[in-house]
Amino acid sequence: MIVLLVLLSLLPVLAAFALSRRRRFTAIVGMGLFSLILSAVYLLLHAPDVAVTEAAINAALITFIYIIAIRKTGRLVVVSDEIPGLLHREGEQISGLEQEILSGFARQLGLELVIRFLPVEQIPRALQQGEADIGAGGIISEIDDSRVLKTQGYLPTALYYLSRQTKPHLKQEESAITGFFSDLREEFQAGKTQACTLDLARFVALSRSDLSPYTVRRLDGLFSYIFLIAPARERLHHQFVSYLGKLEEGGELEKLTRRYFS
Amino acid sequence: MTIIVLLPLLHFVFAVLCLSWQRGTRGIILAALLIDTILLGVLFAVLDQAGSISITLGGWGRNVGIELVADRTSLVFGFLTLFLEGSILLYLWREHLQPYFFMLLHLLLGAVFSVLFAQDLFNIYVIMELLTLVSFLLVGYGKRPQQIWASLKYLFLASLGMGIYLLGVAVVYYHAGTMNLGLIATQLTEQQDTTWVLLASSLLVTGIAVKAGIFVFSLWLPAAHASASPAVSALLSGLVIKMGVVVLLKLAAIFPLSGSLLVLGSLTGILGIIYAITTYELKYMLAFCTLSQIGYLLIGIGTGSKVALSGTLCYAFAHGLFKGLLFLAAGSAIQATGKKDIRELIMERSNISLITRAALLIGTLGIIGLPPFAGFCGKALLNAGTQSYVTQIVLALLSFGTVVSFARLIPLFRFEGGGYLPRTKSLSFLILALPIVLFFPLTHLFVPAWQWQTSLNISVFIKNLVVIGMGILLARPIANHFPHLEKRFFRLEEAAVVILSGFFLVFLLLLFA
Amino acid sequence: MRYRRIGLIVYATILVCCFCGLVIAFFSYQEPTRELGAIYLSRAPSETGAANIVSAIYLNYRLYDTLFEILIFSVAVLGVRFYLSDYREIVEKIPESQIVRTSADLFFPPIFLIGIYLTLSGHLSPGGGFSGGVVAGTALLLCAVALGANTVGKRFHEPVLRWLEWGVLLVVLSLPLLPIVVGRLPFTELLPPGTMGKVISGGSIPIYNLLIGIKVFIGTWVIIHYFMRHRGEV
Amino acid sequence: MLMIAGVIVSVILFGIGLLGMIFRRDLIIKLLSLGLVNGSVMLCLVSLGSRANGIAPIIRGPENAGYVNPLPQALVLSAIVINFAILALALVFVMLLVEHYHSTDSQRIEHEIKREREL
Repeated sequence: MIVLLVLLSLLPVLAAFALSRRRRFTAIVGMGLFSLILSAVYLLLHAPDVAVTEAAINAALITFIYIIAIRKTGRLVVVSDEIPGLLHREGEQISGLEQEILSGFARQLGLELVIRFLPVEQIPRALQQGEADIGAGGIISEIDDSRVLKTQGYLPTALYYLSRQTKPHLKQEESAITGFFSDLREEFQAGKTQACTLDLARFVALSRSDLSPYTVRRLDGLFSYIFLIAPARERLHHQFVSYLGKLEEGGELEKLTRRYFS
Repeated sequence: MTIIVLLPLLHFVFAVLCLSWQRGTRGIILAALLIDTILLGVLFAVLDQAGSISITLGGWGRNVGIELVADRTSLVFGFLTLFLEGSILLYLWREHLQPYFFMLLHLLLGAVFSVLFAQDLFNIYVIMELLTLVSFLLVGYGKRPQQIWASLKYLFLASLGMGIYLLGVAVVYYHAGTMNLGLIATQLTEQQDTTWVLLASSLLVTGIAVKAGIFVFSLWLPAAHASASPAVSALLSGLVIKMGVVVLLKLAAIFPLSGSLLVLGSLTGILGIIYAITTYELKYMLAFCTLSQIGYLLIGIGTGSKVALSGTLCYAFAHGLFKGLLFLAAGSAIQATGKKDIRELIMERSNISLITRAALLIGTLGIIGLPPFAGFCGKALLNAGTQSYVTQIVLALLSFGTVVSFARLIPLFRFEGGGYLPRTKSLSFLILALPIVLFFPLTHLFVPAWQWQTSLNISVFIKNLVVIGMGILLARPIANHFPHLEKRFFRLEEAAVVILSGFFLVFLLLLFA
Repeated sequence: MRYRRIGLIVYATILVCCFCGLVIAFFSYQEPTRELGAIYLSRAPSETGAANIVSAIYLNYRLYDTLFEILIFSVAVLGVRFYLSDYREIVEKIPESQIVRTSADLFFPPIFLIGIYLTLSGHLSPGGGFSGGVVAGTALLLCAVALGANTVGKRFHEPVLRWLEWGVLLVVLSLPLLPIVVGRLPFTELLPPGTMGKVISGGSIPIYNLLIGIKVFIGTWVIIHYFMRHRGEV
Repeated sequence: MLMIAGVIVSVILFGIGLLGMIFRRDLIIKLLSLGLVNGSVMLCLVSLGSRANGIAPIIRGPENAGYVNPLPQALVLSAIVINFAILALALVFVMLLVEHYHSTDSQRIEHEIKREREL
C-alpha cells in the first residue's frame, strides 16, 4: 500500500521532469522509465495483464523506436548562413574558410560534416533545440546571447555601418545582422535597404555591387569571428576550443586565412 | 440481424483482400459495392417493418456483451455511404493508386458502417480511433510536406480529443456501472444524484466535437481537408465528419445536451461562414463551408423535435452528397488548370471541362438551397422544426452566408469552352448529382409524409428565394469590405488551447442550461 | 508578439489547472457500483472456461472491440511500412564487441520462450496474444541490435512473412463470422468451454491468442526492422 | 482511498501531458506528451476498478470474493495498443517532416508552410 502510494506520487514528478528536458534523448528515456514505474503501479493495483502489456509495449518498444528515430549516427551538424569567403556553395560543393576549419574538426572526431543553411537570427534557437551542434557563418564576437556556448575569436574582423543618409547615426538596435545574406544582397541590388550593419566578409562580398548611394562608417572597437556551440554539448565545446587553439599555434589558421582573404 | 455485423466486417475482409490480391482490386471494388447495395436493401426492408433492430454479439446479455442497433439514422447514413463509395470508386477508377490506398478506403468504409450501429461508449471510442488513424493516413497519402503536416496536426488534436472522450467514458462507467447507451439511459432515470452527468457529458461532447467538425474544436479541419487529394477530401468532408455528428446524435438521445448543442451549432455555423466568405482558395473555402454546415445539423439535434431530427438527417444526407460532389469537381477543376484560387480559376475557365463546371453548378445549387434541390429539403424541415425566432434568424443568416460565399463561383458557370474529362469521372459526378436533383422524392423513403405537409408551404419557398436573391446581390460588396480575419488559431498549439477553452464553454453551457 | 506569447502561456496554464481541478472536484468519490464486474467474475468461469477473466472479456464478451484493435495495430504496421519504404536507407554499423553478441545469444532464447508462454497461456495466467507477441518481437530486437537488422531480416523470407501476416488477419476477421455457416448468429462461441484451469480450455480464446500472437510478433518485427533500416535523424 | 489517489494522480498526469503538448515546441516531446495524456486516462480506468486488498482477476479456487473489477483492465489493454499505433505512426510522419524541413520545431514548420503557401 505504502509502496503503491510512493510510486503513484513519483509518477507526476517523473513525467514533469521528463517532459521538461531540453534533450530529446533524456525525455524519451525518462518517459520509458515512467512507463516502467506505471507498469509496477498496475501490478500493485492487481492488474497483471495490463502491467505486462504496458511494460512490453510502452516501456520497451516505444522507447526503442523513439531512440532509434532520433539517434544521430556520427554526424556533426552545422547551421550557418551562406557568406562568400567564409562558407558558401559552389555548385554542389561547399567551400570557404569556416568550412575548412569545420571539416578538419569533423575529420578529427571521425564524424560526417552536415551543413544546413539558416538565417542568422535562427541559429541560436536551432542550437538550443538540439537540432544542430555548431553555428557558423560569420558570427561576430559581440553577439548577445547567453543561451549558447561560444568559442574564442579565430579571426579579427571589422564592422561597417552603411546608410543612405548623408550623416549616418547609429542606433543600438540597428547594429544586429539578421536574415539570409543572399536576401540582403538582393535587397541591396534593388536599392531597398536604407541602413544596415555589415561585418568585413559580408562587406567585401557586397562591395562588388554598387555601393555609391551609401555612406560607409567603420565602427570602433575590436571584433572577431567566433563559432557557436549547442548548450547541451559542453564536451564538444571543449574539444572545439582546443582544436582552434592548436590551429592558431601551428600557424595553419594563418595559412588558411591567406588562401581565402589575401 | 446478421446484416449489421456483416456490413462492417465484410469491408474489413475486403480491405485485407485488396492488399493480398493486388490484381483483383477492381473486382473487389465492384463486389463490395454490390454486396453493400444488397445488404442495405435488405436492411431497409427489415427496418421498414420493425422500426429498429438490435443484436448483442455472442448471444450474451446487453450488459456484458456489445450491443449493435440499427435504426432510421443508420439507414440514412448507410445510403449516403453507398452513394459516396460508388462515386469515389468510379472517380478513382483510372488513377494508378497502390492497393494500400484501396485497403485504407475499405477500412474507412467498414469503420463508418460500424459507427452507425455502435451502441457502446467504449466501442465507439475504438471505432473512432480506427477512423482517425485511417483518415490520417489517407490525408498524408501523397507524402507532400503540407499534407503530412496537416494530417499530423489532425492526429494530434483528434487523439487529444479521444483522450478527453475516454476520460468521459471512465466517468460514465464509474457512476453508471455500464457503457451501453440504452442501459445508461435507464440508470439516469433511476438515480437521484446525477451531478456527474454534467462532467461526463461535457467530456464526451468535447472529445467527439473535435472529430465532428465543430468550429471551436476542429480547427485542424481546413488544412486537412484542403490539402488532401480530391477523393479523400470528399470522403472526409462528406462522410467522416458526419460520424462525429452521428455519435453526438446518440449522445443527445440520453444526455440533456439540447441547449449547448444549439449554441455550439450557431457558433460553428456563423464563424465557419465568416471564414468561408473571406477565403478565396477554392478547397479551403469548401472546407470552411463544411464547418458552417455542421451548424445546421447541430441546431437540428439541439432543437430535438421530430421534424427537426428528420431535417437533420435530411440535411446530413444532402450535405454529404453535395459536399462530396463539390470536392470532387473542385479537385478536377484544379487539376485541369493548376490554379487553386477562385479568381484564377474563373480566368482559366475555358480549360475546365463543361461537365466539371456543371457538377460544380449542381453542387452550388444544392448547397445554397434553391428549391427543389437537396439543400432546400433539409432547410425547410429544419425551419419548420424550430419554434424559437432566434434559431430561425440564425438559420437564415447561415443560408445568407452560404449564398454569399458561393456567389463568387457564378462567373465559372458561363457556357463556353471546355476541356477533356474522362468518362468514368463524369459518371462519378452523375452518381452524386442525380440524387441532389431528385432529392425530394428520395426523402419519402425516410421522412414521413405528415412532416412534409407541416413544413412545406409557400412562405418557405419565398423566404429561401429572397435569401438567395439577397445573397447574390450583396455578395460582391460584402466580400470586398470584409475585415482581415485572424488565422493564428489554426496552428497546433493554439488549436489545443482552443479545444480546452471549448470544453469550458460546453461545461458552462450545460451548467446553466 | 512577446506579450501575446506570455498571455497565451498564462491563459493555457490557468485553463489546464482549472480542467484538472474540475475533473477532480466533480468526481463523486462514492463506492463505485461493482455490479458488472461481479457479473463477469461469477459468470465467466462457467461460460467461457477461462481462468483469466480479463482474457475472457477481451476475447469473448467484448471480442468485437478487440477486432478493431487488431485492425488498428495492422494499420500502424502497414503505415510504417508504406511511409518508410522510400525513406532514405542508412548503412548499418554493426557493433563489433563480443559482449553484445554473447549477451544477445544468451538472452534471445529465454525471452522468446517467455513470449511464447505468455501467448499460449493467456487464458490461464496474465499475458495473451498482444503482450506475448511484443515480448517475442523484443527478443528479435536484441538480435537485431547485436547482429544488424538486415542480417536478421535476411533469415525471414519477406513475401512469406507478408502472406502470413495478412493471412492470419484474414482468419481472425472471418472466425467470428464462422457460426453463420452453422446457422447461428455471428460471434457465437462454438467450442465447449472445457474445464477451467486446464491447458486446453476456454473455448476459442487460446486460438485467438495464438493468432493474435503470430500477427503481433510479425508486426513488431516489421516495425523494428523498418525503423532500424531507415533510421531517422529527427 | 486507493481509488481516489489513483484518480487524482491520473488527472494531474493528464494536466502535465496537456501542458507538454501546448508548450513544448519540439514535435517528439509533443508526441511523448500525447502518449502521457492517453496513458493517464488508462491509469484512471484501472484505478477505478481497484479495491484495497484485492486479488488479481484470475480465478484460482472456488471462493469468489475480493477480486478487482476485470472490465476496466480489458478496456485498458485495447487502449494501450491504440496508443502505441498512434505514437508509431506519428513518429513516422515526424521523420518525413524532418526530412523536408530539417527541424522538429512545430512553429518553424508552421512558418515554413505559410511561406510556401504564399509563394
